[in-house]
Order: sequence, then C-alpha cells, then structure tokens
Amino acid sequence: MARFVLSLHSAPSDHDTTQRLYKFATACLQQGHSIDAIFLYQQGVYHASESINLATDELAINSLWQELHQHGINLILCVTAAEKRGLNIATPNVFTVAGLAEFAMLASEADKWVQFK
Amino acid sequence: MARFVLSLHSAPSDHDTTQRLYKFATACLQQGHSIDAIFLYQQGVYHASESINLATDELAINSLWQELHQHGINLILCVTAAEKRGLNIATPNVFTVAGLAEFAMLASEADKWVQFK
Amino acid sequence: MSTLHIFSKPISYYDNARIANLIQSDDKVLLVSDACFSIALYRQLAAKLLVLTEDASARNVIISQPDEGLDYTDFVALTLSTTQSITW
Amino acid sequence: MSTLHIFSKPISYYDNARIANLIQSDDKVLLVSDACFSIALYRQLAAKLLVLTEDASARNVIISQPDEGLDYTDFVALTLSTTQSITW
Amino acid sequence: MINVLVLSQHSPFDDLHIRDALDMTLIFAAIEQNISWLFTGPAVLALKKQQKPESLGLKNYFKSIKTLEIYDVENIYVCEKSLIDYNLDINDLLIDAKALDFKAQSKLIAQQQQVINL
Amino acid sequence: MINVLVLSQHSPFDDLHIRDALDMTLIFAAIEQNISWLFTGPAVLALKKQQKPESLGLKNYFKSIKTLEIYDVENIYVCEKSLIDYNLDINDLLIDAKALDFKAQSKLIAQQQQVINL
Repeated sequence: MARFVLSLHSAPSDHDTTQRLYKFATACLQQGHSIDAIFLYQQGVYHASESINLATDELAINSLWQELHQHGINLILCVTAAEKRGLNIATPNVFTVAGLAEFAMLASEADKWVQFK
Repeated sequence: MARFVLSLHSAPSDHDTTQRLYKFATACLQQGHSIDAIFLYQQGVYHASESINLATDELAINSLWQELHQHGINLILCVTAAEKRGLNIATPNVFTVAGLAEFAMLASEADKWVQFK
Repeated sequence: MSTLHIFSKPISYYDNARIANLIQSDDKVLLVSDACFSIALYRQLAAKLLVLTEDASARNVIISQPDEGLDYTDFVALTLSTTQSITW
Repeated sequence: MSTLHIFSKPISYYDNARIANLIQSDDKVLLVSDACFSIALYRQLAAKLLVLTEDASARNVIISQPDEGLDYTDFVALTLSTTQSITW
Repeated sequence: MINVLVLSQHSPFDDLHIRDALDMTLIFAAIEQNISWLFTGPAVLALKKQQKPESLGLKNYFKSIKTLEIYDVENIYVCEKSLIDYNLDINDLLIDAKALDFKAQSKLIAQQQQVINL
Repeated sequence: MINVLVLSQHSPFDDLHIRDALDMTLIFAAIEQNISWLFTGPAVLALKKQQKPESLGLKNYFKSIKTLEIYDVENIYVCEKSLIDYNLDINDLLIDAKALDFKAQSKLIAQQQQVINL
C-alpha cells in the first residue's frame, strides 16, 4: 500500500479541479492507500478562506474538505503562500497552518506526489 | 477631458499588474481626466481581502489602494464575483461593495474602459 | 521507468511543440477536465491516450479506440505504475 | 477607427496565429510587463510595436527602431486616440 | 446606447471565465445596451450541446446560456475557424449563433465602443 | 534522499510562479534532498542578468535566485531551445546553469522520484 501526498494549486473558483482532487483522494483511501497530506499552495490557499459559501446548485466545496478532514487527512495550508496572497490565516477551520519545510518533509517520505491544477 | 473606468482581473499576487493599474490611474488624473470607477472582477476581488500585509521590500498594495481612494476614485468590489470566490465582503475597507449592474451603468457612460490583467 | 503526463485543458493552452519533445514512447498521457474535449488534437503527444471517462462523458465526448477510458481507481493505479507524474 | 491591442505576457502565452487575424493594419499593438521580453517575437502582429519604456528597462530590454517607447502619459493618450482597447 | 462586445477565449470549465462573461453579457442586456458576445478558441466548446456537468457535481450553467434567447440577447457570434478546430458544426450548438470569419470578427470589433475580454 | 525536480515554465512576473518555485527549491535543499530546478519556455527569462524590478516598485527576487549558489543548489538547468527562442546565451544568465537539449531533459525527468510543476 502506497503513501501519497497531493497538492492543490488552483483557486476555489476552479470547481472542476476541486472535485477531481476530492475523488482522487477518496479513491486512494478506498484502495487502502494512505494520504499523508493535502497541501494548499499557490492560488490553492484561497480554499482556506472562511467565507466560501456557495449556492445549493454549486459544488459543496466546504463539505468536501470537511469529509476529507473526517477521514483523518492532514490538510495543510502553506503559511508563506497564504501570507503573500493576503489570506487571513487566523481561522483556517479544517486546515492546519504549516510551513513549506513541514510539507517538503512529508513529500520526501511519500511514494507519490500528485499535483492538481 | 475624458471619463475612464478601469477594471482589475488578476489577484493581488500579480504585483506587476497592480502597480501598472495604479500608475495608469495616476497618469489619467494628472492629465485632467476623470476615473468614474475601478472595478475588481474575476480574481481581482481578492484585492479586497482585509489581510494583505506584505513585507517592506514588496509592493505596498494597501497604500496604493488607499491613495487611489483618497483621490476620490470609486473602488468597486463586484459582489457576485466576490461571493463566488469565498471572499468575506463584510469588511471591504476602501472598497465599495456593488453589483454588476451598477458597474455596467458606469461603464456605459464612460468614454473608455481599460482592462488590467 | 515511465512518466505520467496529465493535461486538464485543451492543447492550445500549452506549448505543445516543446512538451511533445519531453514525452517518451513508453510514457502515459492522461486527459482530464477540458483536455477531454480535444482528444484528437492530443494525438501528436501519444499514439494511445488515456481519458478520465466521467470527465469525457460530462462533456458529451465519446472515447474510442485506440484510446482508453479510466475511472478514478484506474487513475490511482496509473500513478503507481509510473515512476513519476507531471501535471502540466 | 482603430483598436489598441495590449499584451502583458510573452507571445507563447497567446493563440498568436488566431489573434494575428484580428489585428488590422491601422491598429496599435502595445507591449507591457513580460511581453517586453520578446519584442522580436511580436513582430508578426505589427510592423511597429509600442512598448512601455519603464517595463522594458526594468527587464534590461532595449527598445529600438522601428519600435517606440511610451511612458504612462503616452499610454493614456493612446487609449484616447484609438476607438477601443482589448487587453489580451 | 453603446455597443459592447464580450470576448470569451477560455475553455468551459477553466475557472469561472465563461460564467463571468455570461453574467456580464446578461447585465448589459438588462440595462439595455447593445451587447454582443463572441466565442473564440476553446470558448466555442461552451456552446456544445448535451453537456452534463451536474454528473461531476458542477453547476450546469449551460442552462443559463440558453436563457440568453429569453432575454433577447441575439448577437451571439462564434469564430468559424475555432468551430473547425474543435470539430463542431453550427448545428451542434445549444443556441443560435452566427459563425464569423476573421474579417467579420474584425469588423464586429471595430463597431464597438468597448470590448471586454473575460 | 530522493530526487526532486522543480519545473518552471512561467515568465518572470507572471503572478508568483517563479518565486513559489524558488521557495520550493530552497526548502528541498534545506532538508537535504537532491533538488534540481529546470527552467523552460519563458521561465528562462527569470535567469536573465541585470533586471531591476525595484524600479517598478517590485521586489528584486533575482537577488534570492543568486543565493542558490550559497545554499549549494547546483543542479540548475535551462532548456537549450528556450534560450534560443528568447535570444539568450548561457553567459547572459545570472547564475551557472547547464543548458540541456530535449533528450537530456527527458533523461533528467526520468531520474526523479517527484516532478513538481510550479
């Protein structure tokens, strides 16, 4: 069984990439693999904004993150990338604020790193 | 003397476009033209995030907006685009929250609309 | 030793002539999202293209021979059967 | 009746063959930001290119004949001397 | 009344580009300006029939594109060359649109007071 | 120790792409992995000498790129074809970099455990 890290590079307005990351992560877990971390980098940091609240006919982004969090996946917000983009990192709900170094160490130990953008 | 509207379509991490919009707006005013509005649309809405706070060797984005605001320019945050992108529109500081209709009316009356991206 | 190349946009988004030079004959090319619209235009990158089936059908695109449709289980397996992936 | 076409990235970012068909002989082409790096590659769009001087010099790029360097005053005037602008 | 052209060049699910352009087009129609919308490059795919993004959990905004006809937005144009590139015929599109060659597109642009590339 | 390749394809002031890639490269060097950085397409322009973004009010991150040598990041590669496209010579670059043809780039990619396109 393999160890994965995933990273998300596009903003929450890219609904299509978000649902693909979610489905890939779910499929990993279903096949018995582990996901050591999902990392929000570049425009992906805006997923940690507290105000994402879309209409009912839109992708339920918050629920997807909530579900991945409940599966025990470490959801990491890159503090450097977030600060550069003016994101308030005080209240990142299901996300853990961490530095690049922590993520790079997780990535170095993983078997596979798959980027989503 | 002409009436302009300007729109910004890229995120605050695009420092280069931000400084260009600022310099263009300043040059308009210096030549006696008026700017009826600067409109934040698409990824540009993230400029209204309250937390933009960059290091001292970075572009002073907040000061640029403050200055344009002090020149009496109407800085408009598109509420539709902001909500779709998970931006908290409760505290938009120097920006006015408005709908697309308001901006479209301003744009229809202006002589020129220049996009920055 | 092979690489998985993942594309999510129509090929006109990429510098395809340059990228084509970086794809080896035993590499895999996977089309997801809006890349599925233009399967035919991706033929220049690989003789056989892998396509995420649910992304293609949501776009009313039919996958036909020699290309192959994949589900997410296949997608995960593909990342494990290749040495590394590049999301272009 | 002429259009101002504004480009801010190297030409490889754009579908240049398609855009070239939409540029008329009396239109103006202005290069700003990273478009300044590749002035020569933009020659296919216009015989004479207008370039934002301060963006070019920050990138260690020299503007030479037949191209013309503009400051922001010129840029504003250019938007007024053309009918409409397109920021590509 | 002014002539405004919205220009779309992005593929259907590339961020919210097409949806932003749709909002802009509908608003200019609502305030009774003479609005036109030109689809070029991969944006022509946004007019392709029988797409079902709801199967992916995504909003089916193609339904909203069809409402353009209800709101009397009649000036919908597509790049003829781009239709060919993506192997589409004018009859494969979900609304009535006029296919324009490059010369006609240039003429359309020249008639506008404002061109908005979204 | 694993082999990690950071891939840059964006132009120098296109958002923060090159700066994100620089951060990633420096971090992998700091945690002592075998990091390489390949510049291809317009990203090769990020290594062009004597740029002065501070004249525009922008941070001069080229100074930080020069520190790669201090941190012993030695595996800096540029696409030979892209250098030609942008009329640059290997001596026009602000740090020592190896120009690679496509075959050598493919070989470099094949040697990696992870390739990160930023």
